Amino acid sequence: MEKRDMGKPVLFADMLSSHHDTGSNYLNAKKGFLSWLFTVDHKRIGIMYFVAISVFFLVGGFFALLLRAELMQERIVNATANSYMISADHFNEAFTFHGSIMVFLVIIPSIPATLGNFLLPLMIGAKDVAFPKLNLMSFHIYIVGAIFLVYTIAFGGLDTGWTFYTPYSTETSTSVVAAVFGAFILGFSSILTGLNFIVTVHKMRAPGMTWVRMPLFVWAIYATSVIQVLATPVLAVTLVLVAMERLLGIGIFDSNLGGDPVLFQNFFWFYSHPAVYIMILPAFGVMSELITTHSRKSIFGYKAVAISSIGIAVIGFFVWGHHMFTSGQSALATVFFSFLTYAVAVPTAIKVFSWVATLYKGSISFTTPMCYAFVFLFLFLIGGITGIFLGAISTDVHLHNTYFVVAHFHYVMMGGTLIAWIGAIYHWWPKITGKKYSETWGRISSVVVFLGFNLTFFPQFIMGTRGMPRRYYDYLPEYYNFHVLSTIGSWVLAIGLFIVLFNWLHSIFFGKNESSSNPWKAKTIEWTDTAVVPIEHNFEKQPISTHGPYEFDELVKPVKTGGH
Amino acid sequence: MSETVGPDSAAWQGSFWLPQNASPMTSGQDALFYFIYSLSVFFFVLVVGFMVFFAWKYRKRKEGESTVDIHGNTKLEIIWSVIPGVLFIVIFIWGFFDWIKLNVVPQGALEVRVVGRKWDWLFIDQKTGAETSDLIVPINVPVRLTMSSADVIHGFYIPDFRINRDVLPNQYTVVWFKAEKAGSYPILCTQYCGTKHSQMVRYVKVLPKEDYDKAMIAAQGAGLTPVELGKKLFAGKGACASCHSVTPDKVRLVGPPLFGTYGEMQNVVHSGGKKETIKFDDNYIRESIVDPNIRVVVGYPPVMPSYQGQLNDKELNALIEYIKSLKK
Amino acid sequence: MSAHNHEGEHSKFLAHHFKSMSQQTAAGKLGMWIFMAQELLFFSGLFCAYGFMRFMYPDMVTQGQSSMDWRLGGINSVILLVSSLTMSLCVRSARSNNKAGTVKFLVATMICGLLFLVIKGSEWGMHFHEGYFPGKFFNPVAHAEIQDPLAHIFFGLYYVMTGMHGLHIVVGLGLMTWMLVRANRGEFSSENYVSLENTSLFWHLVDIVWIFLYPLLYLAK
Amino acid sequence: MLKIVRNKKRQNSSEHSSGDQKHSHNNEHGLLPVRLYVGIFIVLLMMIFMNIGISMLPIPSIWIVSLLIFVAIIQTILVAVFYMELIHEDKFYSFVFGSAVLFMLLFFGITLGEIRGRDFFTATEGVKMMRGVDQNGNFAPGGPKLEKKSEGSH
Repeated sequence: MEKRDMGKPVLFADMLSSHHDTGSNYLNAKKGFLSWLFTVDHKRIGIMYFVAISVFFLVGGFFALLLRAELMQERIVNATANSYMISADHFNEAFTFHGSIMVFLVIIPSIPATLGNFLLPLMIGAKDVAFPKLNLMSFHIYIVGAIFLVYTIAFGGLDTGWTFYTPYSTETSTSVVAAVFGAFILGFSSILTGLNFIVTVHKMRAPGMTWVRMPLFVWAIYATSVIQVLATPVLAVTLVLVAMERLLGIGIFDSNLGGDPVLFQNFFWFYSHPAVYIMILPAFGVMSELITTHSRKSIFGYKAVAISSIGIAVIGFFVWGHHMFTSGQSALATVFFSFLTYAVAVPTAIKVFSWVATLYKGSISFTTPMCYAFVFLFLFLIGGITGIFLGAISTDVHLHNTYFVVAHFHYVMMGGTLIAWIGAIYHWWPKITGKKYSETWGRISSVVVFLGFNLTFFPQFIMGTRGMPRRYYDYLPEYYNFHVLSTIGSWVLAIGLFIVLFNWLHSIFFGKNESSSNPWKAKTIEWTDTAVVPIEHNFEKQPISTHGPYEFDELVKPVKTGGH
Repeated sequence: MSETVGPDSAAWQGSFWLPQNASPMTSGQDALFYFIYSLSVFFFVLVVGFMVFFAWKYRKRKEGESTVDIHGNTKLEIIWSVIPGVLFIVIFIWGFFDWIKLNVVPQGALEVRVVGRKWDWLFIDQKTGAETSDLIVPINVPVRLTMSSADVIHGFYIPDFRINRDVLPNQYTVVWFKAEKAGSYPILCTQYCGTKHSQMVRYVKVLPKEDYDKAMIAAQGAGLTPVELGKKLFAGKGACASCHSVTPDKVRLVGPPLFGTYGEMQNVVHSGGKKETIKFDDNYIRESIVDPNIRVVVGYPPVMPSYQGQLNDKELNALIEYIKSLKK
Repeated sequence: MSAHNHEGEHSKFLAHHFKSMSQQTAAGKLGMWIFMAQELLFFSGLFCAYGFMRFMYPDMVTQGQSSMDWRLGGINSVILLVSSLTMSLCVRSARSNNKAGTVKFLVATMICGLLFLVIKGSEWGMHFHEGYFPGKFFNPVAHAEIQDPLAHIFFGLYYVMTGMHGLHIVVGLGLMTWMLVRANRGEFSSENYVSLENTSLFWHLVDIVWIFLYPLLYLAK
Repeated sequence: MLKIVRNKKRQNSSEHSSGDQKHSHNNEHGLLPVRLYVGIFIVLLMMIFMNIGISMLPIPSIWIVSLLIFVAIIQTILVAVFYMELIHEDKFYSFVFGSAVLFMLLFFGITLGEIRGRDFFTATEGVKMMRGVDQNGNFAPGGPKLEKKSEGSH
């Protein structure tokens, strides 16, 4: 399972810069592998994150396909542990591997680390993030933690799921302490990136760029960083206590030694629910950028969308108990958490309505990023609405820990953050690589991903409400047809994602050079004030922010007939 | 693992979304489920409709065409914040009242204690003391389950009764239901608990009153010969069947197969690591049940839990007799 | 310190991506304060575990605390307080360009830190002597006064909390040795003092954590 | 709290700095006088001994703990405001520190509050420390016994 992403950037950079004739830019400013490994340029670090995250996404995706293939097998009556394609323990390892890689290595750093790193300084007119060396250290911590986690799960056979619930995690013989240490290291990379971004946004904005003139992507990354800084340490201390539990047996979480497993769930979900907002808030930021640029319209209700990012970040800390409605948690807490879960749903609804309202009277061009924006809106809407079922405490009793929850979080996380990540990479591709990607293949991939996604996860909603529990490798016969549908869907989804990958690779190696420095004619600084491919210090002269981020040339004052 | 596979792929009785509703007292949530479902479909169609309509109507006709500079409309924004807010509060309150009903056990409910252990369930009827692996309950009588786990967290879930609660090792959790439709309904484990988490499937058998009484007497194992009692313990209370196979083909599970091994020579490894070959006799069986990891058969992991204090002598002898009877 | 004029405010400590020293200092301080927030939440997990243990086993905790010597804890508190004072005075002298004062107070703070570790180590030694090992290694010797098997939870958490706190003291001492090296090179002045001030912020946070640890572990009978 | 302290500080630092001729003009905020540091040191020292005194009082332990924590909070504020120079720093740093403390208290409040309320509906459901449970649902011999409370609650 060794990862050879290190070699990739060298090939990738030489290929890019050799084709480029427009003088020195951040890609060809320095040559060679070490210039990449020890760069403090936030753009290069962003690209390295992008390559690492794509590789881990492929590895995690492979395990997802493995799980789906196993679940498609015809049911064997009275099956023993290894009567199916892969044995029960291997299935448990596979879903733990899929879960841990996708959560810790792919989706938490996906948009903040790749696009946040690349775009934040560019969008606020800064030369670099506040602490460039710290930024590089975060990347190195991420790579060390990632290799450590991948190695321990692959060879240690971790089978506790990405949630490490005690007392199973304190008594299983698999490599829990090592995996917990890997996740602990990764936590630091997340904290330090968050810290870096908060200081950058506060202290290094271009002159004239007040808070209400910042692009909404910066608002979203700022809210995400606040959560990263305030929530991840609690995960760190939880993981330390689990490691102490196994090594010294201190008896805080392990019930055989007098601890309380529900206390562990409280500690764990205090981090993990804000973590899902770390995952989705950057996607909201990307959506605000994509929808406004490609429909040539200023965002509908800038203040509402910006404040709702901060609102989600703050209320997100009060709702973690809805992961534990049926876990023997106290009744008062259950009612409190259910009410606040609905409180956090309101700002999310405001955001979605604002995006759709932004489309009104716009001039919408169906470029690939815009196709992915529509796919995001569709899938995230289903994901958000199914969250309402899980928020009401009485319907949640029937739906908790079933495939309904699996489908819900895949719709929100994969349908939301991953689709937004792909759309964002497409949107900023000309600025990152200076290359053109093929629009037709981009659009085809968005359609195939959309169809594959729905075919994979919608049957899981039906299975879930019919009572199919999670993390099962052998199930009752009445769910068989849905599993077959879902597995076929997962193949279509895999094909779609490979089309995206080939599109990007093709564009890097054989794509034509991008000629204009602002192909989408956006109005944010990273497009207007930089070269086709930004120079190493981003801007020749310090940009001055004079107007809001979304005042497009085509905008014209509405006629004074009381039109709203 | 339940030998009785239960009704295999009986036709699906239940609506498109939800399974049949065999305990209406606790599964009042179907009404709320369909209320939320109809709201969801409405809002989904509304928003996607607007999206598609706007996307089509305001698609780009020519390069650089002018668009209206709208920065927002507070009236509209207030409307679309208040409406979801009010709807959410309605759903929350409705869910809250249903949930209260789910948790308050009516008086005079039948008391059953549930013990979840690694990869099997055990139901102990408090009135008769009968121990069964499948939950046998009379029809139209509220049953209260006080649940606790013997090792890790399990999840007690009966989809057809809409009840689902984690079973914790360090505290009791209580669910109740009142079955109003005879039949056999699957019990599933919803909290990941290890290798055979997906094979902890047992069945709730809802019987008319008199069949229930008959079954209870049979379940108490009164008047069983030691071998029969041993067989019942092996599959039921001791949950030995989940790790040791008793079939002639000696299939290898988590623990060593027991068919025809009585009296054979077995090489075992001491906890200290010293290897030895001993006779598989009464003392070794008794010692392996009470303190299993002292001498483990070579090639098997020392994971067998100790039954010390849980099986009295009568039951131990019954088990030994049963293992002795396992030969051609 | 080189007399710098206003227009060429390009002192040799200014990083390329900052416009002015004040922006760099402000960024450094804000970064450290956010790191302090993160540290606070890290320790909050341990205090919450302590709260859980105290709620579940009140009598066992009081019995466990009977073995804690509040006098040693008190001395440690005073030592850490003195080190906080000297650390603040060190930053103050650095910002009034008094290099000798900076070095003097820095050394004093480090001595207090080492003294704290020595006393803490001796306390741990005392507990080990009594056989109060953490968690599953807990087997009190015959004459030990605490025989309750559940007391291993108190000692397990005691070692984790004071161990984590001790680890932060060691990290603080490491930071201060690095500061000492830079102070000797005369890098700190009223203009470039932010890394020294960040070290002092870290040290004060470690002191604040002990301000809460001491009453909760030693005094709360 | 901060405002009062700041005004008090402004008068004494103004007459102080007028006395102290050497103006280092470029740093953003004046230096606190050494006497203030030593004064705060003595106050904090007093508080440590006050804490030790409190722990000796014959009052119920819940009161002792809350008094101790109250004194510790005062000590924390003093250290944060004076030693960590929050007094004349940009107010945003106090906001960052304050929000971290707020989230810490939120974490405590809900988690510890949740543990108390578990037996809200049925008395047996409460958290009773039981080691592994045996076949009859009683806990294994090694563990503390579940006290026989009345089963039938409301």
